[in-house]
Order: sequence, then structure tokens, then C-alpha cells
Amino acid sequence: MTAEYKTIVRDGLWDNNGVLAMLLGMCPTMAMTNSATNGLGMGLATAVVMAASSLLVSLFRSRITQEVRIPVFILIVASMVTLVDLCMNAWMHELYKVLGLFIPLIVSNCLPLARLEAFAAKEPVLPSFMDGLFMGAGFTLALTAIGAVREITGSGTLFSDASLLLGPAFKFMEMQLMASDKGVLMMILPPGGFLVTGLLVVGKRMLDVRAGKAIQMGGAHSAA
Amino acid sequence: MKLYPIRGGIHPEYRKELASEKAIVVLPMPHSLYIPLQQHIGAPAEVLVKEGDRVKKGQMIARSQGAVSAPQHASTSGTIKAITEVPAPHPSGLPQTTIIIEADGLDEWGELPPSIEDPFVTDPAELRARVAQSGIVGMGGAAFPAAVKLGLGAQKKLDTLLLNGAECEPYLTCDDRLMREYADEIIDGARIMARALGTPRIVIGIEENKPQAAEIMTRAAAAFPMIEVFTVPVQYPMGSERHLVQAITGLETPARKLTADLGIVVHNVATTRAVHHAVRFGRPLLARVVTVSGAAIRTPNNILTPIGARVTDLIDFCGGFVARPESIVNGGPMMGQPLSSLEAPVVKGTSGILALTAEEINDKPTSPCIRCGTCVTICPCGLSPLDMAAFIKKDKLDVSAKLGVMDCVSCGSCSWACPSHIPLVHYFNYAKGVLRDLDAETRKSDRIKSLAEVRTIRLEKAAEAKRAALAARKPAAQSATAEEKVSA
Amino acid sequence: MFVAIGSLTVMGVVLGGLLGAAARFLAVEENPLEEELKELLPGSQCGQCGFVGCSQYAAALAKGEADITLCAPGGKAVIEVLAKKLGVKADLSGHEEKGPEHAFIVEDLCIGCTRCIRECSTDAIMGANKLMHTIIVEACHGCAKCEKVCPTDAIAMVPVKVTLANWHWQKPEVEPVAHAH
Amino acid sequence: MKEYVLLMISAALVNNVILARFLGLCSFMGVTTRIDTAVGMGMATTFVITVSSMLDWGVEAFLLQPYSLGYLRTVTFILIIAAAVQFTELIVRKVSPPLFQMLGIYLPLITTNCAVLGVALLLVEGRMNFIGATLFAFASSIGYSLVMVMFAGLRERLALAEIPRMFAGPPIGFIVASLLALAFMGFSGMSAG
Amino acid sequence: MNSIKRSGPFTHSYNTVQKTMFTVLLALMPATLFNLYLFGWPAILLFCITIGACVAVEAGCLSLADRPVKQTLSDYSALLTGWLLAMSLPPWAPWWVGVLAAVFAIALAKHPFGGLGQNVFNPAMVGRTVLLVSFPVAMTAWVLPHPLFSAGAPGLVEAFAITFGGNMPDTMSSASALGYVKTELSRGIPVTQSMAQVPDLMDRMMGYRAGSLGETSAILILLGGLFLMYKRIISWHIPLSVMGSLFLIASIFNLVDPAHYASGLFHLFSGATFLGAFFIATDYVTSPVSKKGQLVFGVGCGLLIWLIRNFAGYPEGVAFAVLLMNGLSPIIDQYTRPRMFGRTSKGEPLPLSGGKL
Amino acid sequence: MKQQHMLSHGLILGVFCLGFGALLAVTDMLTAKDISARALEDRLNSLSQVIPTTLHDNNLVKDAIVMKNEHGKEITVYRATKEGQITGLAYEIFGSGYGGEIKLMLGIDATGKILGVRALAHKETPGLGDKIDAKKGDWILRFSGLSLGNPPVEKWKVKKDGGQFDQFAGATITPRGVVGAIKKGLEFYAANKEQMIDFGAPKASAKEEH
Ligand SMILES: Cc1cc2nc3c(=O)[nH]c(=O)nc-3n(C[C@H](O)[C@H](O)[C@H](O)COP(=O)(O)O)c2cc1C
Ligand SMILES: Cc1cc2nc3c(=O)[nH]c(=O)nc-3n(C[C@H](O)[C@H](O)[C@H](O)COP(=O)(O)O)c2cc1C
Ligand SMILES: Cc1cc2nc3c(=O)[nH]c(=O)nc-3n(C[C@H](O)[C@H](O)[C@H](O)COP(=O)(O)O)c2cc1C
Ligand SMILES: Cc1cc2nc3c(=O)[nH]c(=O)nc-3n(C[C@H](O)[C@H](O)[C@H](O)CO)c2cc1C
Ligand code: SF4
Ligand code: SF4
Ligand code: SF4
Ligand code: SF4
Ligand code: FES
Repeated sequence: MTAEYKTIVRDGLWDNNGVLAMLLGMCPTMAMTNSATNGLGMGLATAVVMAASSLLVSLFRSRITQEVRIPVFILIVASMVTLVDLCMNAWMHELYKVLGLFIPLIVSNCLPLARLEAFAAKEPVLPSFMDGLFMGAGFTLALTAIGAVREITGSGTLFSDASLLLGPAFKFMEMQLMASDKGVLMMILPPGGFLVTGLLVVGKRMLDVRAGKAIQMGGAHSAA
Repeated sequence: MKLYPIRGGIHPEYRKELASEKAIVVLPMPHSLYIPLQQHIGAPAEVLVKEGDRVKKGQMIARSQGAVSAPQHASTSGTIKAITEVPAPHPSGLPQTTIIIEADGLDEWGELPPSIEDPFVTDPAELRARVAQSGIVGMGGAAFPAAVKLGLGAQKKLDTLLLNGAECEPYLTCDDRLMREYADEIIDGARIMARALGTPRIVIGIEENKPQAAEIMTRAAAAFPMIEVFTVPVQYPMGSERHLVQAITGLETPARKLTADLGIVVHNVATTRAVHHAVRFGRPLLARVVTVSGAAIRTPNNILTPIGARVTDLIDFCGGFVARPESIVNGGPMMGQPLSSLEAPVVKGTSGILALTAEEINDKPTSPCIRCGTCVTICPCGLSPLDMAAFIKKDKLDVSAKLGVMDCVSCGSCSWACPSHIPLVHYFNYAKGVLRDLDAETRKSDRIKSLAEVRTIRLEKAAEAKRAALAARKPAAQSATAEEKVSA
Repeated sequence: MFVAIGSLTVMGVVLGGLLGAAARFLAVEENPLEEELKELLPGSQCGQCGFVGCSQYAAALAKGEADITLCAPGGKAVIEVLAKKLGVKADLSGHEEKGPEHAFIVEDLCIGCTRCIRECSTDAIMGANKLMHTIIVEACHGCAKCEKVCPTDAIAMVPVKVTLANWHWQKPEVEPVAHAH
Repeated sequence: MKEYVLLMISAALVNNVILARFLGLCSFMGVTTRIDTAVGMGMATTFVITVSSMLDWGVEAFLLQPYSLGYLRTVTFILIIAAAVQFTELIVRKVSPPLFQMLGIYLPLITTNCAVLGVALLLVEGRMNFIGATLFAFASSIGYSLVMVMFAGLRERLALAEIPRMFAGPPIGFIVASLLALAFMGFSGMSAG
Repeated sequence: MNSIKRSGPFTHSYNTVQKTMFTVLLALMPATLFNLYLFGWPAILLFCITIGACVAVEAGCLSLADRPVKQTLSDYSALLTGWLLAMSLPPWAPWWVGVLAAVFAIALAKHPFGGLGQNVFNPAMVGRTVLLVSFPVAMTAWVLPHPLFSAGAPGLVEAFAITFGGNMPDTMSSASALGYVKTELSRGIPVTQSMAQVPDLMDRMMGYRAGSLGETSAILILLGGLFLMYKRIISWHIPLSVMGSLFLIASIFNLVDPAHYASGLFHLFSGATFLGAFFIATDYVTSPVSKKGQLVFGVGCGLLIWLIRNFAGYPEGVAFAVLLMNGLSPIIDQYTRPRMFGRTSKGEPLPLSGGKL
Repeated sequence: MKQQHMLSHGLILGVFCLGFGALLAVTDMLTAKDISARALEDRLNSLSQVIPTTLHDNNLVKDAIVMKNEHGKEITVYRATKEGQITGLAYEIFGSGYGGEIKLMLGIDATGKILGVRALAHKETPGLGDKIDAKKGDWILRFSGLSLGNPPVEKWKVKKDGGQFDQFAGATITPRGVVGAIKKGLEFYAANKEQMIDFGAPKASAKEEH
């Protein structure tokens, strides 16, 4: 793997993580992380869409004029989302039931569009695809982590219903760590989503500081 | 006698009893007097004497220069020992040009202008000229040349001269004593000033905590129907002129305007007494009453001090220190400035010298603001000190300016009351300084911009002329230009 | 199926046309920012920012290609107004405020070469050929260009003197009980 | 009448777009550093949500439903939103330059604000009539604006606080959002009452 | 003497943060002692645990942040937060309720913001609401007063079992008035009828009712509040506007439809109205600073309390109302700054002619 | 020139729309069958929890009819038959809970005895009211076998209200809503029995779609 791809991977998974560093794609991050399984599922779906649309945008990038850039990008993302939606509904129905309303919302999830603008619209096909894929993977990672923390503290389980998402073979992942009524309910309610995300950003900072890196202070479009 | 409420304010411990019953005593003439060229707001005075000159008491030794300025006079007779840089009575301790007079002990009067027999038929302009010539500046703190203020009468329609006898600062009793001991002179001076200003009415405002002064002044004023004496509630900073005006007339002076725009001119009682001396006897402003007080002073006192005596002279006169002073303050404890050196001289605006112990100051380490809102409630100017300070702390001076930091009169109420002991006023002083600097800088850079433009135009013109000349010379210059290009 | 494809295509064409039209109407606007920025700069064309002069710096700023902290003569004040205008955070950490300076000519060293006079953009240097030169402090904005051209090192930059007139309180020190970050 | 009031309260407060439904969070975290920008963003978004929801309602009722094109919903809605945003920009610029000055910079951000699409999809899910849909969209965006402005006020305050370095910036923003969501839980169960 | 660090003033009031907090503690004392007596040993245990936990968490956070621990603890703010937090918990709640609430109050709502004075939400109320939302069962387990040493009151040993073993005897549980009226209403029993079952006004004023550990005695809380006003720690603006607006809106609706809306007096003397109005909503840090702002804040609290009590899922809304208004405080602050001297409320200089007020 | 530009933007977007529209349409065609099959499965699945599959040999969805319930809301009544005999009915019932409406599916046999009840959708508080969910507790299972007369009508209440059903600790509103809904559902059958088992009525299946 060349250095360039290494950076793409590291950026996507950690340094420039969509959720923890760029603060994009916040909505699914909050809404779909009341359990690790949901986070994982949402992350995977998003990753597929991101990889596919990055690929397409990069392919067509020379044909798209400045003025219609955004609508075309949106159209591409929306089509990919619909595609995923239809296919999931038809062939991965259990997962579809879990992710529900939020699959259509991948369309306006700011993360794919931001990556299309920032990367795929300028770079060749393969790196774009990699960027989409690993940004999506980083997104999945963050969502799963947030989901795990919320699930453990809020309901005392981990990866509950993972077998519905991934198939019966993954039953082993489902864990019951404490009695469900001992959990701090708030953690799986809206306040918990914000709280855990905030704390994970702090956690990332601490690790970064320990690794001798500078703290990233802002989100992607914090100065408007 | 209807009074109007003023906003906010505080009730600090006044501790006036330390000096209020001490009659005014005269300071024995010190060995040397240090007379700074600038004891007032405006341009410094211009020296008229040189080293070695002999001067007599009352002789003008520096004359005013510019529209807003005031002359300085020799406070006693003696020789000019030096004209040099001496630390100013100022927290920075920066030096300023000072005339040092070695007293000869004779205290010999020089030639004085004649006294004006009946000021009430004299042309106001002449009265003003006399006041200007006598070097009188406001003695209530700001030290603004009094004659300039008297000139307002010619520009605006005025109806009231307000005598400020509030003396709201803790400790200070000089105005109190002055009113008790020299009421007639004050009243006479006030009438002269009213004449100069053209105001038909004089109002005297005295805080309720000076009942004797109020009584004596009322008695002294009884003969003159144009004069009214008001006792105003004890509420710091009642002595601030805008607030005193509001308390007595109910009028609120608009921001960036003067009380004179409402037809009211405010003067300190000591200022009017100085005017009395200048007009009736031709004597310039040579001495003032200074309250020396504070728990670190052995015997607090009200001292008639020649301008130019050093602070150390006053303190020695009071028997020195009985305790370690935490701060030596020039003025009252609320608005006064810390003195960086005891060698600094007393100037025309010095109303008090306080040697304060740590217990009296009662300052504590700063803790975070708990947003108690006290500062907001008590700010007499309706500001939000906590917000202004927070923005200044984060270097957002422009926001603090928007919140009105320039409107702050530095009365100190907020700092006094803050339970977290945040140096609010210090933040504001800092911000005001920086904002003033920035202002000066923009003005300078505007000037520089125009200078640069002028230069550019000049250069362009010159280049144009050169080109024209070149073109005029000979068309065969073609090859020459080519050569030039190669070399360039 | 054909309804689907058809309606989507029609929508695409219409919207595309609309956006094209929009782009046309929106494109005409010229960037007024540059002018405004130029107003904010000192205007002395000293070139310390690394650009030819203030206009070029302003142009670069407007395009977002230059850092706002480059103008030395403008100091913190200019950085702050630029930050505000451009809606960005001024990072003053790297910017060391030296305080205002002006040039000072050591008259003993001056040989009257007039190089500095030609250099000064505000005519702040007085003197004539072969004669000693002096600086008019009020007109000098401390760009230090003259310092650089002087063949005898007769020009030094000195801080503007603190006097009673321009002294002010320093910012209070950070409170003792406040935070060690 | 009463159900419309309930619908609006529920949309604005109880099921607040940001704090309960988790929509539009990127702008919530991104453009709330100052109150005036938050107000601007709120106004612009309110306008776009209301208008595009009305259009989307029309598309749903007259195109998608009759021809069973449910699967094109996402694509058509988002195209309409993108167009509505651009169109708004055009009109505002023509009609009121001062308003454009105020809202202009926010408009492009709105296209990718999932609150807009989210509200439209919720409308379809709720099968509301036109008036209900319009009111719902409007109330939802008012709730959005309210929270944006509140949050911006809080962040302006925080800009003056001595936040520990590890928490400064986004983390403290999340914590404030969390506590705000906690406070809004006080309204939960409101529609039932 | 040559380096002068600070400008004036050179005299200061004797007011300090520590003294302020201490005075508040003093003002809380009568109500606290009376209620501890009323609810007996389990309440005393919970009270100590909660305060202890708050102080311990504060100390931990301070040392994590590298700040002077002893010096900062002595500003008593954590103690006060713990105290008020304890007063807002169900009196016989198990120990972990107090500890967890303390963690959320101090480590979540206070220190990430930078500690005293920097937080934007009321720490005690954050602690209480997090617990309420997370553990609704434990947080709505009320008991009737069992005064110390009276018959039927738990002794120290039983108290340990209640607080540490979670063995709250079912027989002792009791609904709170607000909760009772609310559930009855939800099954169609009009307020007018269910009102017969709640303790009468006199009992509720004195404090003989089920409720949070420190909220029941309106009279003693009022006493403490008046003491604070006398000491000028708080002003009348917030308490009066909270209670006034609550009373007013409740009374209006009660007049219109007494079957659905309880009376103004009932709202005043139920739940945490008094404690909230005098001690919670008045928290300096999280309420507006100007008097005008405080009135707006108070009215907002009052209306929200009524709204939540009547229409939302929770029987009581003081904590939520306070938190919601905390969230609005910065904005209220910005729009209710006092008028500057000599300027219009917009900040322009006054016109000369209009100088007269 | 400008005009052309505008057109070309339109064309670009139009072409993309055309392409992706086609892609989606094709995908829809490919998936449509599976999707409706899944939807049917879903329906049957949830039905099977309230009407055991052993009880019928017909397609419940096909034989469903649409009726108006007592609030005028349209509900689908699924009917199970075995060898032409009606063996069971399933329909949606609604209760009001703590967080709003609770949607349940009630299955009964022809005599009005409960075969099973399941919560379909609710917004009750997790950890408190959500114990009505079969996944979270067995509370909902205890209704099987009961009917309007067993227990007697006046005992169809939670214990707190003097009935026979347990409430959850700290949550009475949810169980009260559920018990009330079931009771009303049973009463609905009692009142509309004739119509519900009439096989001449128009079928609902034609209207089934997404
Ligand atoms: C807060 C504050 C307090 C003041 N207190 C007094 C005072 O007690 N006595 C006084 O004469 N001047 C006081 N002044 C100064 C007056 O505002 C005003 O400048 C003075 O009375 C004008 O008189 P003069 O020019 O004769 O000094 C105070 C000013 C401020 C800002
Ligand atoms: C300061 C304070 C705030 C409170 N806030 C709430 C609240 O927001 N929600 C709630 O259900 N209970 C809250 N409580 C608890 C209730 O006030 C109260 O204990 C309970 O509803 C019983 O009141 P009653 O006896 O008057 O019916 C709070 C208690 C205190 C002391
Ligand atoms: C946060 C919270 C959530 C609640 N959720 C539910 C719920 O889901 N179901 C319910 O019946 N009651 C719920 N309640 C209501 C109470 O627990 C309510 O007081 C109770 O239903 C009354 O019953 P009781 O008579 O057992 O006290 C909730 C209360 C709170 C404070
Ligand atoms: C009048 C008054 C009321 C207070 N009320 C509260 C309160 O309700 N909750 C709290 O945590 N602290 C309260 N405090 C203490 C203090 O303000 C609190 O610890 C800070 O909010 C922490 O930053 C109060 C303090 C005072 C002076
Ligand atoms: S010093 Fe300034 S801010 Fe403070 S109270 Fe006085 S006028 Fe107000
Ligand atoms: S008086 Fe001090 S602690 Fe109180 S609000 Fe003002 S600055 Fe803050
Ligand atoms: S450094 Fe500043 S003054 Fe000099 S040319 Fe650049 S912008 Fe102009
Ligand atoms: S530094 Fe030199 S060149 Fe620059 S303005 Fe001053 S005198 Fe002129
Ligand atoms: S993901 Fe919803 S606004 Fe960004």
C-alpha cells in the first residue's frame, strides 16, 4: 500500500474521522446509536453508499459543471441510497427493519456530500473509492463505539440483536452485562447520545495528546 | 426640596471621622517645592524661568500654551534649583518635567494683579481672564482648567451653577472642612463664577453625612436668594457631576454631552474658593487643602499644602506611619490612584493622600465570577461590568466597547462590591487605554494613508514628467530603451 | 416505469435549467470584499506582508490565499479588523506584538545618501543630499524599510516612547485561584 | 383547531427536530457560535422547510402516490429541496437584498441539512393533509430555530468561560446539547395529556 | 512599592463567595433540620451521602484539573450543590441515587465547564433530572413523614437496610399530591374529587406531606428565603415572579375549568415550588444578572412549571422548568441589559431635549 | 451563448436524472416482487404470533376485510379458516399509554377467547412501560385464554383500579391502556361478530401494497 493510501486510511479511520474530528453526519450518529448493533448497521449502510457514490462522482467528475455540481452529487447519493434501500428491503429485510427511516436520510447526511466535494470531485477513481470506503468505515467505527457505550451504560447489554443484523452466526456477540433495569436510562435517550459523543471526542483528544498530536478544535464548518 | 433617585451606587465604610474634626492646618514651608508643568488636563505649560532664577511667591513660572491649558506659579519665594524630570504623582511613576524651587523661607510675595473691586459689574470675559491667569483648575478631581469651563457661558445658555460639595469619597474631608471654615469665601467665589457664566441660579449639593457643613453653608447662603443648598443622600458616587445633576434636577445628561448642554455647570467648592482669592486679591492658585488619612497615618489631618510639596513632607508632618501601609493613594480610596513614590509632589488636583493598611483595603485573591449580578445592580452608569470584564479578559475589547466600557466613569463601585474580588475597574482601565491607543493609531494610519497617497501622486507626476521629457528629446531613443531593458 | 424515468428526467432538465439560470444571475456579482479589505489595511504599500503592496495583499486575502497576520505595520489592530471582516478567528498566538515602533536616525552615522528618503512611503524623512536626515515621528509608521536600505546602519527602529500621555494600565494578571489549564 | 395546536406544540417542543428527532445536527453543532448567525440560519431554514415541505407534499400526493413511485421519494424530494434552496436564493436576492445579505451564506448549507428532508419524510409517514403538513413543517422548523438560538446563546456564554482544554470546542458543545435535551425531556408525554 | 500591580479601588466590601454560600446554607438550615426530623434516619443517611459524594467528586475533579483542591473546596459551592441536591431527592432513596446524582451534578454539569461560575445549567437540578429520567421508579418512591423516634419510624438499623439494602417497605410508600392528582386525572377522576384525598393546605404548608427530602415545609423555606433577602443575597424578583406567575396562570385555568386544573394555592404549596423559587431558580450562576432579566426568567419558570405539571408526563416540573430557563438565560441576559446612563435602551445617546426622565 | 449554457446545465442534470432514473426503475422492477413478498411475510409473521399457524389453512391476508372500529378508524380484520370453518380473527386495537398511542394486534378465536396479544408499536418509556413488549417481558402473554366473561367485565382493569391485572412497578398508565384496549377489542367483536365472520364481504387484499 502506498503512502497516499495509508493517509487515506488513517484519515478516514482516525485522524480526520467524520464523526469525532469533522463533526459531520451527526444526525445518524445520534439517532442510530442507542445500541451497538444499530450503530454498526447504520455505519455499514452509509459506508456502502459513500464508497459507491465516491466512485461514481470520481468517474463522472469531468462531465459535471460547477453550477449543477451539488444537484448532481445529491442525485447520485440519493440514487445510491435508494438502491441500497430497495436491495436491503428485498434481500436483507431484517436489517432493513432495524434501520428504518434513517436509510433515506443518508442522502442528506452531510458526510457523503462533504467527501464528494472535498475529495471525489478532484481525485482519481481508486483513491476516491478508498476515501469513501474508509471514511465510511471510520464512520461505522465511531457509530459502533458510541452505540456500544450507550448500550452498555443504558441498558446493560452489548450487541443485542446482532444476530438479526448479521445473521444467526453472530449470536455469540450478544451480551447481557447487567440487569436491564439497572442501566442509566438517560444514556439511550437523546441526552445520552450527545453526552457519549462528546465524551468520545474528549477520549480521542486524550489519545491524540498522548501520541503527541495537536488537538483539533473545530468541526468542518464551524466558522460560518 | 425635591430630590430624584440615582441608579445603583454603594455605601462603603466612610471612615471620615479620622479627619473630619481636624481643623485645617498649614504645612510649614518645605525646603523644596516640585512644580510639574502639567497638573491639569490639556497641554503642559511652557517654562518661563531658567535654572538659578530667583522667583517670588505668586510669580508665573510657566505659561499656558494652547486653548486648554493652565499656567503654573511659584508657591513660595526662592531660587529655581533645577528644571528636570521628576516622577509624577501617577501610578506609572513616569517622570515629567518639573520646576524645582528651593524655598528661601521668606515667602515673599511678588507682584500680583490688582484685585477686582466689584466683580458683579465686571465684564465676564475679564473674570475669565483672571481665572485663567491664576492657573485655577478644577479641584474636584479632573483638574480641568476652570477658565475653559467658565467660557461655556459664552457658547451655551446656562441657568445653574452647581457647587459640588458632595465629597462622596470615603476618608476625604477637605471639602467638608473648607465648607465649615470658609463658607463665605466659597459663596463669594460661587457668585463670581455665576457672574462669569451668566447663570441666574446657584445650587449647592452636600451629602447628608456633613450636617455641619450643610448648616454653615445654608447660613452663609441665606443672604442670597439666588443660592439654594440641597442635602443629598449618602450614596457613593453622588459626587459624580452627572449623577449629582440627576439627583438635584432629575435631568440625565446624554452620553457624549456635557452637563452644560443641559444648562448646568458643576464646580467643586474648593475651585470656587480659589476663584474668590484670584478675583478679590489677585492671588493665583498656590495651595490647596489635602486630607492626609488612613489607618497607617499617625495623626490624620487636613493640611493646607503649597503646590509642589512632596507627599513625604505631608506624611512627616502627620507624624509618619504607625503601621505598614499596603498602598499610598493619591485621592480617595475609590477613585484615587496609587502612588509609586513618596517623592511625588502634591499638585492642584490632589485632594487626599491616604496610607492604607491591608485590613482597610480588604482585598482578597480573585475567584471566578459567580454572576451574582451585584455589579450590574450597583453600577451607577447602567453598565454590565461582569460582561465587559469577561470580554476584556478574552481580548474582545471591541465587544466591551459596544457594551459601554468607554462610558464607565471608573467610580469603582463594582470592584468594591464584587464578592469574587475581580479587579473589574482595572480591566476597564486597561481596556480604555488600549481602545484609546487603537483610536490614536487609526487616526495616525489615516494620516499616513493620505501621506502615502500624496507621495504616490507626486512620484507619478514626476515619472510622467520624466517620460514626457524623454519622449520630447529624440525619437532615436529606441535603441537606448532596449539597452536599458537588457541591463535591467 | 416510464412514468418514473420520464418524470425524473423532466425534473432534471427543468431543475438544471433553473440552476443554470440561477448561476447566470448570481455570477455577475463582483467581489466587493477586496475593496473593503484594502480600506482596512494601512495603505503604506510597504511590502512587509510579502506582497507588492496593500492592494495585492487585500486581493490575496479576499481569495482566502493569505493569512491575516502578515501586515506588520498594522499590528494587532489590523489583524483584528481583518478577522472580523473575514469572519475567521484571529490566531494571535504566533503573533508577537512588539508594540509600535518608529525609525530613529543616528545622526553621527548618517552620510546623507538619501536612499532612505526614496524608500519611505510616507515622506517621514527630512533631509537633503549630503545632509543629515531626521525622522518625523508623527508620520513614521514603523515599516522599517529605511532601516534596510541604509548603507551605514544609521537607522534603528525604536519603540514609541511611553509617556504620561499614552501610558495605560496593563491587563490584570490571571487570577491566582484561576485555572492551570 | 385543538388538534392543530397540539400538533404544533408537539412538533416544536415535544418532538423537537434537533433534540428529540436528531435532525439537522450538523448545522446545530456548526453554525451556532453566534446568536445572529443562529437566527439567520433559523430563519432561512424555516423558510426552506416550510416551502419545500409544501412542494414535497404536492409531489407525494400528485405524482408518487397515484403512480406508486414510492421508491423515487428520496430522489425527488432531495432534488426539490435543492431546487427550493437555489430558488429561494434567487428570489430573496431579487426581492430583498438586505434579507439576502442576512440569509445568503446559509442557504447552501441548508441543502445538506437533513432536517429538511427529514421533516418532509415525516410528513409522508404521518399522512397529513395539506394544512396539517404545512403547520407541522412550520412548527418543526420553529422548534429547530428556537433550539438553535438557545444553543447559540449558551455557546456565546461558553466562549467567555474557562473551559478545560480537553473539553473546549465541540465536546462542551455536545455536553450542553445533552443537558438541553435533558431539559426538553420535561415536555415528554405532552401530546398524551 | 515601585511595582504597582492593581488599580483601585482601595477599599472593598466584606462580601466574599464563601460568605455568600455560607449564608445560603444557614438559610436552608431550619427547613433541612425539620425535614430530616420528619423523614428520620434514612433521610439523614441519604443527606450525608449525597453531600459527601458531591464534595468528593468536586475534589476529584479539581485535582484532575490541577487546581488547588482545599482552597477551592472552601468556597462551599459543592457543599451547597450537594445540600440542595439532597433536598430534591426522595427522602428514602437508596444510597446509589445520591452518589450517582452527585456525579452527574458535579462531574457533568459543573466541571467540564470550568467549575464554579462557568456552568450554564443548575448542577443540582441536572443531577436530579438525570436520575429522574433514568430511574423513574426509584425517584418517585415517596413516603409519608415518619418523625424521628415516633412510633413506626425506622430506627438506625432499619434505616441502613432502607438506604443501603434498598429495602423500602412497600407499606410506607405514598403518592405525592401532584403525582396522585395526575394519575387520577388520567383515569378520568376530576381534580375537584381527587383533591379530597390530599393533605389539607395547613399540613402542606407546615410540611406534613409526602415529598422530596427538603421541600415539604413551605413556611420554613419561606423563612430562609426572607432571611436571604434581608441579607441581600437574593432579591425578590425571581421568587416573586416564579410564584406569582405560577399562581396566576393556575388560578385562571382553575376558574375556567376546575375539574381539570388544580387551584393556584394547590400549585404553590405542592411539589418544590417554594424551594425552587427561593433557592434553586435564584442560583446566581445560572440565572440572569439584571433585575429585568430575573423577572423574565422567573415568569418563564412559573409558566413552564405549570405547563409541565399539567400537560407533560412528569407530575412535577420545577427542575425541568429551571433547566429550560437556564438554557435561555444567556439570551435573556443579552436582551435585558440595563439602560446605560445617558443612553437610550438601544445604546444611542439620549436626545438633548428628552433628557428629562 | 449564455442561453446555451443554461440549456447545457439542464441537459447535464437531465442526462444524469435519466440514467439514474433508469437504474432505479430497473432496480425497482427487480426487487418489487421480493419486497412485497417480504412485506407479506412480515404481516404473516406478526399475525402468527396471535393466531397460531396450526389453526388455519388459508391465507390470512387474502381473506382480510376492512372495517371501521368504534372510533371510525379503518382497521383490517384478518380471518383464519380451517377447512372452511372460521377459527380465528386478528385485528389491530389501540390503547392510550404514557407516551401516546399503543398499537396492538389482538387475536381471538371464534368464541371470543383470546389467542394472543402483541404490541405492534408504542412509545412507552424504555425500562418502564416497554414491558408490554413480548421481547422485554411475558406480561403480555398472560391474556391468552381470557375472554370478556373470564374474568368478569368489571375485573378487566389493573389492580390499582380494582381489577385483576398487575401493573408494573412504577408504571400504571401503560398497563391500564393495554388492558383497556383489549377489553374494548373484545367488546368490538361482541358487537360486530356477524359482520366480521361474513365471508361475503369485500376482501381487503386488493388494496395491499407497500
Ligand atoms: C465617581 C465620581 C465621583 C466624584 N466625586 C466627586 C466629589 O465627591 N466631589 C467633587 O467635587 N467632585 C467629584 N467628582 C468630580 C465631578 O464629577 C466633577 O468633575 C467636579 O465636581 C467638577 O468640579 P471642578 O471642575 O471644580 O473640579 C467625582 C467624579 C466622579 C466620576
Ligand atoms: C428543587 C426540586 C425540583 C424538583 N423538580 C422536579 C421535576 O422537575 N420533576 C419531578 O417529577 N419532580 C421534581 N421534584 C420532586 C417533586 O417536587 C416532588 O417531590 C414531588 O412531585 C412530590 O410533590 P407533592 O408532594 O407536592 O405532590 C423536584 C423537587 C425539588 C426539591
Ligand atoms: C420518566 C418517566 C417515564 C414514565 N414512563 C411511564 C411509562 O412508560 N408507562 C407508565 O405507565 N407510566 C410511566 N411513567 C409514569 C409514572 O411512573 C406514573 O407516575 C405512574 O404510571 C403512576 O403509577 P403509580 O400509581 O404506580 O405511581 C413515567 C414517569 C416518568 C417520570
Ligand atoms: C442563592 C443561591 C442559590 C443557589 N442555588 C443553587 C442550586 O440551585 N443548585 C446548585 O447546584 N447550586 C446552587 N448554588 C450554589 C452555586 O451557585 C453553585 O454551586 C454553582 O452553580 C456551581 O457553579 C446557589 C447559590 C446561591 C448563592
Ligand atoms: S467603575 Fe465603571 S462599571 Fe464599575 S460601577 Fe463604576 S461606572 Fe460602573
Ligand atoms: S459582582 Fe463580581 S461576582 Fe458578582 S457578577 Fe459582578 S463580577 Fe461577577
Ligand atoms: S505589510 Fe501592511 S502596510 Fe505593508 S504593504 Fe503589506 S498590507 Fe500594506
Ligand atoms: S520606518 Fe522609515 S521608511 Fe518606514 S515610515 Fe518610518 S521613516 Fe519612513
Ligand atoms: S447528518 Fe443531519 S445535518 Fe448533518
